[in-house]
Amino acid sequence: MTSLPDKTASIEAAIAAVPDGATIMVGGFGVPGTPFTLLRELLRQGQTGLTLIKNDANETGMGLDHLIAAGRVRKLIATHIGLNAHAIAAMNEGRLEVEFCAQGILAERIRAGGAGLPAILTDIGLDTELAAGKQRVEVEGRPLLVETALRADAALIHADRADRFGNLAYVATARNFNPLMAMAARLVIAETETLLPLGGLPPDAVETPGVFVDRICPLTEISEEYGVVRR
Amino acid sequence: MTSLPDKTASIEAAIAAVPDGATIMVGGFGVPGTPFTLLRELLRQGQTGLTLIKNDANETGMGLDHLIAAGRVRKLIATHIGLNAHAIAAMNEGRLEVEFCAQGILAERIRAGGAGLPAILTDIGLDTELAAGKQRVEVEGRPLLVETALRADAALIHADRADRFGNLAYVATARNFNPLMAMAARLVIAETETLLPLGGLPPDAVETPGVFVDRICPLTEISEEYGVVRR
Amino acid sequence: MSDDKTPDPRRRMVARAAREIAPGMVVNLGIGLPTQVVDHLPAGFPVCLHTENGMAGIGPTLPAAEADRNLIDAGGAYVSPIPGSAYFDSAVSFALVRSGRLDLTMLGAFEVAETGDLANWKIPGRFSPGAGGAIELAQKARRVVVLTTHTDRKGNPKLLARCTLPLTATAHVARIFTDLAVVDITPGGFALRELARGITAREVQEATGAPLALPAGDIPTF
Amino acid sequence: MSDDKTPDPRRRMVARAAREIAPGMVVNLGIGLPTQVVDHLPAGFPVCLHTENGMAGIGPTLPAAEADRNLIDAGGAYVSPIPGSAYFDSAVSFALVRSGRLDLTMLGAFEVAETGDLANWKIPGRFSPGAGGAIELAQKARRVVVLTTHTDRKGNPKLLARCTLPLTATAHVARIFTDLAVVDITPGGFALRELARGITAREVQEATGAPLALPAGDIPTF
Repeated sequence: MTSLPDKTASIEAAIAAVPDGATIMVGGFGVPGTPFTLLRELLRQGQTGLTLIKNDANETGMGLDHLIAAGRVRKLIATHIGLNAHAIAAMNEGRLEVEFCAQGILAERIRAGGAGLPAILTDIGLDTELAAGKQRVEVEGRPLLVETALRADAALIHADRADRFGNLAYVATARNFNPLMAMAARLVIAETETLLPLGGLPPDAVETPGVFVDRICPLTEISEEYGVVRR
Repeated sequence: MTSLPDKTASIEAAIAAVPDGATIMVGGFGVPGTPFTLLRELLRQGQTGLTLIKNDANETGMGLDHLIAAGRVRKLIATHIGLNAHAIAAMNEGRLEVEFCAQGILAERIRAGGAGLPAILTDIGLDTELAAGKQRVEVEGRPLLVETALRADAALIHADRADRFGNLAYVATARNFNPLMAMAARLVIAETETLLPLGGLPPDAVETPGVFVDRICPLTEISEEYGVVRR
Repeated sequence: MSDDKTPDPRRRMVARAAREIAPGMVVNLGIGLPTQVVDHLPAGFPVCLHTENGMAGIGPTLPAAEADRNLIDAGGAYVSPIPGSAYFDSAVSFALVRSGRLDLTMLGAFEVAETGDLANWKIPGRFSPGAGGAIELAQKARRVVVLTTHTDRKGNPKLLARCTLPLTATAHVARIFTDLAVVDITPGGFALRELARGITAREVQEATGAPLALPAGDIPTF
Repeated sequence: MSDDKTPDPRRRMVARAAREIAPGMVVNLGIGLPTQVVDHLPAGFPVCLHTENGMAGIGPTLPAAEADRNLIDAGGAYVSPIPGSAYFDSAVSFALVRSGRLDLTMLGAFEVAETGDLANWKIPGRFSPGAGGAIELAQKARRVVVLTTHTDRKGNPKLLARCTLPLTATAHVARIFTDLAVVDITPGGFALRELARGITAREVQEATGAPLALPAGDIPTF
């Protein structure tokens, strides 16, 4: 009988493999599923010139916002940054390039990257300014947009539970973009609230197969950032 | 607080909504995940001129083979029919039209149908005869094949557990094409080994959201066809 | 709870919109006024509420003290499950929208054109946070209805012959619920269907930036 | 268990192929001879075995009496999980293959060309059951190796200058393990790397349908 390798790593070592100028996918939709601890370490280590791909820019003072405020982010690919006034200001002042996608198309572009598909064809946004500059093709008489796949140098993922091989499970709406991004990067780093031994996650309960995951980092603390936001 | 509707139906009534000439997706890879009871009822009711989409043609004397033997199948879209000599003979004699897809591309075409994407672009099979007759487009200097989405009039799904709203969960390798097909048809009919009350399937354990499912049919018996094949 | 009797015209508009939801529908309620529609459904009403960030079967919104930190809707409100809820990823969430499984979406609007065009995501130079899921909701829900005040804060009409702002989707809005009226988009343009209590057809026409076809006979009120 | 000492050349070929698997790899073993490779890995060897029908981390094959009716590999054998196994759907299964997460696949062959072209799914008029997952495995695994007898049942070479049968993929085979030799595909064509015990380079060349470059010095045996 064969066995499965152990991919546990320290957060420091895992993030140290992310270079300056990297394109990084970051899980999460708002707070749930955002890998706040991995983002903190990225801030601490100082990588810069980054292209980030995330649904949103978190809220001011949280998660992605730290990296934007520190000037580490060259470009952000996102769907909606309305809860982060800093990000909007940085965009308006030209300090941050922002590429907006329709939300489900961002999901599909990432999924296509993870599925080894170079592109998908869609009619979403065909009549909107989001179609500007995109290649069009006609299929069976229908005009369609080519939406190219997204892949990243690294993906930062937040899991609820994981085993040492990197099999991941998420919880509630903290799932969102995480399982898609966890398939679409050369280096997939997942932080997990609970680390289980091999066999601790039943094979039917795995939401991201460990085959896609490179480093699994157990969290020692769930910081305030993960908590309920009191507005 | 709102509630979720009950979609349980008898197998007879569910299958009666499938007309002659329908295009039908059928879950399963070999035995696991094949909806043998729904297929039996389709055989009994006599719908004909069918186009079936399934990974394989089952083995002789099982599942899909009954429909092929009875002359009900006009066309089969599949990846491999090597375990069914009847199907191969019917194909060779021109009694059955067979369209072969690369297995992962069949999965992606079905998924695209379920995801509301008209087509995907891929380089899979570009140098093979499977590319014959398919539209090609160039994206960023790369030649790619257009693989159009598949949708069906009906999908026949086998679930391990389901609740009355149609939330589904599968087991082991009986998952295969089922969750993909369960999103890609106008009428999605799922048979289930166990029917649970609403709330019986935890929201994180749902593999096919009930939103995609139209009829949920509890099985009263697991017939021999579902068993271990002794070769 | 039904609020058809409330004197607040916005509440009456929301209560009227709630009657647009038929039993068994799958519905996405946009951020803002549309989210309030759920408060006007009878208890136990059979409807599956969808939110873009990955949930079908949304239960009651919870105060911070009772909230699950991992369970929000697309607007960031803390919500709860009901028996039969399901969680899924962002790709599945929009698969549902694009593949025709979303029966109805109710959206806010900056502008709606008599052709059914909708602008609700960008005001160049002033407001451009990104469209989020709005484009797919507006383009792919089986039925798209808008909830909006009939005019903006300055009293300018939001129902226009043509939108002036960047579009969310073209020709998909079927019906508009406002504090003054229920207006349908027809091949001939805007058609008045119902009036808010105390409002006249003439007042609605004056607040509308394009011609408004009137029904023959009495106009129902809400 | 290592079978390098067995007198059966096919078993020795399979045992040799097993040494191609490095610790930590994700590997897909094709139906037939390749499946037997797993029997030649040391106990506890760290490798993740993938099967197209939706499993990573394949454990031992089970006899019918112990089998789980819902757990097979792509060849229909009843298999079992190991600690850390995962099940997934057919789309995820090939996402893994196409996106570069499959380090190695070992496939059977009807013909392999000196250019690395592979034909292993169709013999027109005689055998055309469909390619299953072979096209994606052959086109997208990071390393594609072939296990095959050096010649067919009639003694005709299977290693050729050009394939005559419909192709599975072009230019992706890196190495071929046969009952006679280990042969690499190089920019210059076939290159002999190792010989089965008791076989000469000349015998391998005679059984090969294209020129075979010989290494300088002694040729290792297996």
